[in-house]
Amino acid sequence: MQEAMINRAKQLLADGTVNRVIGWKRGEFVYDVTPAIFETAEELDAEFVYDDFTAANVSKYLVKECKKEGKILAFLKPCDTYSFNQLTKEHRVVRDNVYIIGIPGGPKLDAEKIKAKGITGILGAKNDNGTFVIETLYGEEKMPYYEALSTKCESCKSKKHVVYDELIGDDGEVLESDRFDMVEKLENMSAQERYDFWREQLSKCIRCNACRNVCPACTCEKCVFDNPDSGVENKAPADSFEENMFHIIRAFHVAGRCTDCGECSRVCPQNIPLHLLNRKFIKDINSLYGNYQAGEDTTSRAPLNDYKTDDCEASIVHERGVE
Amino acid sequence: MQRIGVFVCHCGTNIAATVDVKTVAEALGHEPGVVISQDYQYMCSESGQNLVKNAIKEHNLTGVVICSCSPRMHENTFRKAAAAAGLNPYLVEIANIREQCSWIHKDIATATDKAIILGKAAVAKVHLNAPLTAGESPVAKRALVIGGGIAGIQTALDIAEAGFDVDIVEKQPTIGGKMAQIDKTFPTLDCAACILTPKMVEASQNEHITIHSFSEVTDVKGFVGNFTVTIKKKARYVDETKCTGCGLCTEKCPMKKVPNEFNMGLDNRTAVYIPFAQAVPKVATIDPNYCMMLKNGKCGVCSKVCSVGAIDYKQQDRFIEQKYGAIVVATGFNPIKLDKYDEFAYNQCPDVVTSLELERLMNAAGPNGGTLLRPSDKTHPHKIVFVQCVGSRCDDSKGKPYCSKICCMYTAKHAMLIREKYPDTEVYVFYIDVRTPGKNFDEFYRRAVEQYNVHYIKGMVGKVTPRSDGKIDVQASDLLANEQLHIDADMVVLAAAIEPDKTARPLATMLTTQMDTNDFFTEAHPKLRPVESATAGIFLSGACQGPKDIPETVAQASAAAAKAIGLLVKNSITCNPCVAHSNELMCNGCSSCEKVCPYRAITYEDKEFRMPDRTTAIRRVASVNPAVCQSCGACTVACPSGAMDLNGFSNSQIMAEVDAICK
Amino acid sequence: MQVNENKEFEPLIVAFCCNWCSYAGADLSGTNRLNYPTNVKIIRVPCSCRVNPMFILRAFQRGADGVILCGCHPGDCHYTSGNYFTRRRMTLLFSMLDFLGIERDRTRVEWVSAAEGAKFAATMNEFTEAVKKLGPNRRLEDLRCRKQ
Amino acid sequence: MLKISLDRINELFEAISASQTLYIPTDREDGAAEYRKYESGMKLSNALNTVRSAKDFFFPQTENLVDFKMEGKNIEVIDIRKESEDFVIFGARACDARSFTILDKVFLAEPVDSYYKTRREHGTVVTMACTRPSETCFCGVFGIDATAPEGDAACWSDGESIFFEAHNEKGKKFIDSISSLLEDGDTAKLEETREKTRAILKKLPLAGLSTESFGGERMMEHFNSEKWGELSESCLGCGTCTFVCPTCQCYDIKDFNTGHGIKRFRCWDSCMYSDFTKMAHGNPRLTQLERFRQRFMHKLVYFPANNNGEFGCVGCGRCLSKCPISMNIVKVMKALEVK
Repeated sequence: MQEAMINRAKQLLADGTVNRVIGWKRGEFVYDVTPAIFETAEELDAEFVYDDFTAANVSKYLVKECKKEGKILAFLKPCDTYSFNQLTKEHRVVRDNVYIIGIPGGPKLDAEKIKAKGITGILGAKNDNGTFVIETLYGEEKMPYYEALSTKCESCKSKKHVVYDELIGDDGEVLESDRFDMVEKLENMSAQERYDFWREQLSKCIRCNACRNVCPACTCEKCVFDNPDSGVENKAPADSFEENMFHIIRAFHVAGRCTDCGECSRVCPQNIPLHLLNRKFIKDINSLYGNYQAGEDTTSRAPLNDYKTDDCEASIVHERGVE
Repeated sequence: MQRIGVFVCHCGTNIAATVDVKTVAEALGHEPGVVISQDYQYMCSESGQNLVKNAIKEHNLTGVVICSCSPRMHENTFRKAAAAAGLNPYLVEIANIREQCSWIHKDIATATDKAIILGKAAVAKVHLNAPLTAGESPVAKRALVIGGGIAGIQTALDIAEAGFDVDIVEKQPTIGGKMAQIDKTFPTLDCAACILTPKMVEASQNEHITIHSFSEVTDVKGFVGNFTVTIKKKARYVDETKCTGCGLCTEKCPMKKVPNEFNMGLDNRTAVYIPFAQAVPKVATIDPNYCMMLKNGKCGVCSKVCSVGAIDYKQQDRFIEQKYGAIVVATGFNPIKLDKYDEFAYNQCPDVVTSLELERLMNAAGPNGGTLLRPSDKTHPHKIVFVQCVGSRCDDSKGKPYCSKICCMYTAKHAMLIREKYPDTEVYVFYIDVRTPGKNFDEFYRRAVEQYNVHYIKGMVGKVTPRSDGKIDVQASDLLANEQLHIDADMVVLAAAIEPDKTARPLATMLTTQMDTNDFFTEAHPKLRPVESATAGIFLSGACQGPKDIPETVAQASAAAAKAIGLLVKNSITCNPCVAHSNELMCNGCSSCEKVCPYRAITYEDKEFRMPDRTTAIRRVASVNPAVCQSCGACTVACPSGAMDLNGFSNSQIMAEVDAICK
Repeated sequence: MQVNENKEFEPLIVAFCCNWCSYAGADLSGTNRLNYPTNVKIIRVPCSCRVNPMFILRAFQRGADGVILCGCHPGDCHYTSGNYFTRRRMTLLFSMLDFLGIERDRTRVEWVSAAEGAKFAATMNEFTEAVKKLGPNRRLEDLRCRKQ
Repeated sequence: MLKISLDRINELFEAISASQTLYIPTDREDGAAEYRKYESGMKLSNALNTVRSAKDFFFPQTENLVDFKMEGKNIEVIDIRKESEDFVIFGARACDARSFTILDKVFLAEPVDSYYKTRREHGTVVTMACTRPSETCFCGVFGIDATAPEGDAACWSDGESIFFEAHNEKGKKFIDSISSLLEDGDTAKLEETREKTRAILKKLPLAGLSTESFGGERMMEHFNSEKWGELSESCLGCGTCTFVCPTCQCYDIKDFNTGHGIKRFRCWDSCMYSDFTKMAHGNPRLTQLERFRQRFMHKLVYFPANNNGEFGCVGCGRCLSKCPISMNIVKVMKALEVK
């Protein structure tokens, strides 16, 4: 796959279709790849990588990149194409300035999942028929491959590319995923249990803003949390209220726009399952206003910018399920 | 540094009996920024207002808080007072300590505490009030009426009467609309043409009215007071300025087999035609679908016979652009197509007709010269069945969910007219309900039943089957007698539901007005603003807003005219300064705000910006048209970055109030 | 939150009312001298759709024990569609607060027309009672704002 | 050397926490380790390091400085500092221990930061030598010996027991306070463990990293390097690296209006943030490139320039594993290395 991608990228650079390529660059270890822009065939040959660890969604970079001179080639995984489409819909990217090659997606791996097993000193890793064989400073370690999956890939919603100029490999299907299971599990808890769960999680927040800054839906010119005039600006969660508020407002601002790409949880240094907040909104929207997948198209109205005269009342929240 | 004045009103004892106003004034006097805090018996009285005015001048106040009755009562009073004293009127805030405090609480201590908190919230808010200046937007002194039926004609006449120029755009070759096709009107049974055609003539002769017949609106730009409209004048191949309407061409035209739409296709006309004798403008039109000359260049008879040389086979569609201050929509209605109603055999049997077809069959200017004859064999019908609610009050996708409103009355009219003229004809009316609210309406219906012995049967017609002997078998149920009926009728008349004209929806898109799911235009408020659309400067007249009979249509037409006149008399519109505004530096250009704006007040433009990283970038940013914005604030919440804010109710002002209340 | 002389918990209720219907409805309940508790403090907004979720959180942060949002009945919005957007926004927000374990009875949306003075008073009585039962807001308050 | 058997470690914790607050690294449900206040039964983490560094104890993420009480138009200034209580941080690694020395250079230099100083005085740092360094470790590059950590007192584990050694008076006092639980032990096995660890440290993938290219002398050369563009192009501008870093010391001072007063507090800030050091005239570093460059120039050039060649990095490797896009100081050092 990596080979095919590099070759195609070189062709497109050579024939002038694009003048640069956004992809991923090899790191120090097996897992620490970095999104990067390549301008020459030499750079691609030397550093371009596409493997189990290229989980990062590069579509957000295109907000900035598509304003530059010339067309850029972007390799987008299925989930990344949803993000890109949503950005197109919100006029944040210029579709014509990007040449999109759809590439098969994950599942991608998360080095943190390996380290959480107590495996340290990772020098190399390979998948041996479902067993992940990891070479370390302390000898060879093994673990089931699926246990190293990035959380965002554990319940994949779609293998289908919703936008592309060409594909490498076959297009997939929208999947029946179990992505709402955890949300449902929480919904079935008592209010106290839910409160305790989220306090435990959100109290870990260090307000590094990684979740926000990586989020392809969070492309505001000036975020309310960075704007002293907004009344909610703050640099540190100085009180539990602020931990809650930051994450409520962040999730609310992307409600109906979040494509569920899972980047927020992937990057959280404190492993807070932030995607559950977004998924809660998605699940509510689906059940209350009809199924809606942000990023699926570029024309539909976002659920919060839309209404039906016979929508349910807010009291539905008070009337349902467990208190 | 702010210098705020607080004025606490006793409202006689209305406030002072439950709220210790002196304590309130004292407490608010300690609030930061407050330089004077007074109480007074009646703040809204002239002397009370003078107290405020003097304090503004004496203390050079930067903000005023009045603790009094509801702002809905006296906000304007105090704003004017402030303005008179030289303070921007939008630097006044009201703390509602009467309706929302003294009148609902009994305990003086708690009511006083609450009044203080409400006062503090107002002080906190006024700290952040900005002086606002109402913008002005000029008004083009010309109105456009779209649709030349009775609604459009009445509206145009009323606007012209007030001295304003008004243009009627009518897509047909003549104005007059549906009313021109109607024979008699209920409940008075006077002749429709007799009351309509004089109005048509009046419209054509009024110096303020320009009629663009055979024309369509193709583009609308701008906003209230300042619309630019493109009108397509379709080629009629006849020079309107030359044609005298003599009709010679229509007599000589060899192409005589064109279905006559004015008579609902019940007879034929020629390829060059004048829809009816009293058409306005009385100008011929060549139908290019049938004209031999236009189709294959062979004929040219009309051109030869026209003594004034009005025929112009090379005429092209013309586009004119005109500025308007107000637009009135009067696009009217049509009966629905009955193709899907196989059970009524409408497509199989020529003697099953719609009510509008019956109007033409009975009209003196109709295909039979006013004698009611069956279309199939031109014989006199002796048994006629009327079917009500065909497509009205329907749950299924074939029909409409609403009541078409006019059918009950016109059916009673038809039944009565037939019984009057042809007493030997039996008339049956099948109905679900008879709905006759309206002046003299129920009396009219009762006359049909009692005096004219029309057989009203509550029940549904199940099936209409044309028989080989020329009769029509009508199978129906009588719900009151609980029996099945078979009637061998000579004619069946279907009261087809009415629906908005098909041109309404694309027009609504051009006008950025809202429509309901049935394509009726939505009024700005169902009760209080029934003739205005939600889009400022666009008014609604007649059945385009909902089913209406003639008197209602005319009433609404005049109301719409009054609203339009109210706009046109102004040289400029004072815009409410409490409107939304977008901070372009923070705007993402994402269109969320645009999507939730009910007035389409938000547009986007690509602008060049100096970016924080010292580069120059073209960014898509929102801008609010203050003449159109009605300041609901929906956009402010839809905007994730907070770039959109609302004057007078800004994010920071509301949060300051929250803070003060929760302190 | 405040505690009265009998040490009984007195909740602080913030009510956002739209100018055209609910604020007028509140005025009407005053005009008709219909009682509701002083716990309720009203903030006037042009339309219920002006209420940003941040305002609601802000109220809780600063010590409100309950927040109620009142607007025109669906279909009667002065701005035709504002309250429809409100309805979706608040449904989702309240659902999220519930998801985080915040007591769901602390928030409410109620449609009150300008004629429904009695409904306004009844709603406020009922809501204040419901919040009183819940006790002080502890889950969504900012400790720094608590009165010493 | 004095030691305690590993299976009696909780007895030790109980004893320490009886007299003062004790913080130990412990495992969270998600597998990551963090410092928590010791409570009975809490298990010492085996993890190499905590996600958040130990700097929090002396330089917390938010810290109230002063209160202003406002009543109407009156403002009263309230010094909210209270007499601090003594506390013990147990199990800090060599890298974090060195970070305190670096922070001291900032906060204890004139003008002395009294808030930091008080915390420093009341805290006893008991370090723990590393036995299983990770591929992301490169403390050796900065002259730190992971097998001989600094701190007021240090301890070593040989897999069976923990051995203690005091480095200063505070450390002695600490060991004295627990001496009843300690016994003299044979260090042969410990030496073996340390030797093994030293061997691993030499084999670490980043062991060969060199600081030779950096320091104050090369300021303009590095500042003007063309590499910054490429290095920073995918930086998200988040504060992860800063907030997990044990040596990042920048903060912002803010006022919070509580409704009845103002709480003036300071909180960590990140030079990666777009509004970092924003002043009345605006922001001195307008692009992510400048902000990115600032962070690494500070650690590798400016800090040594002002502190006798000492670098502002301790090689703990936190930013290597936590950066959302895996850009980090190692990649920067390699890119800027002068051959």
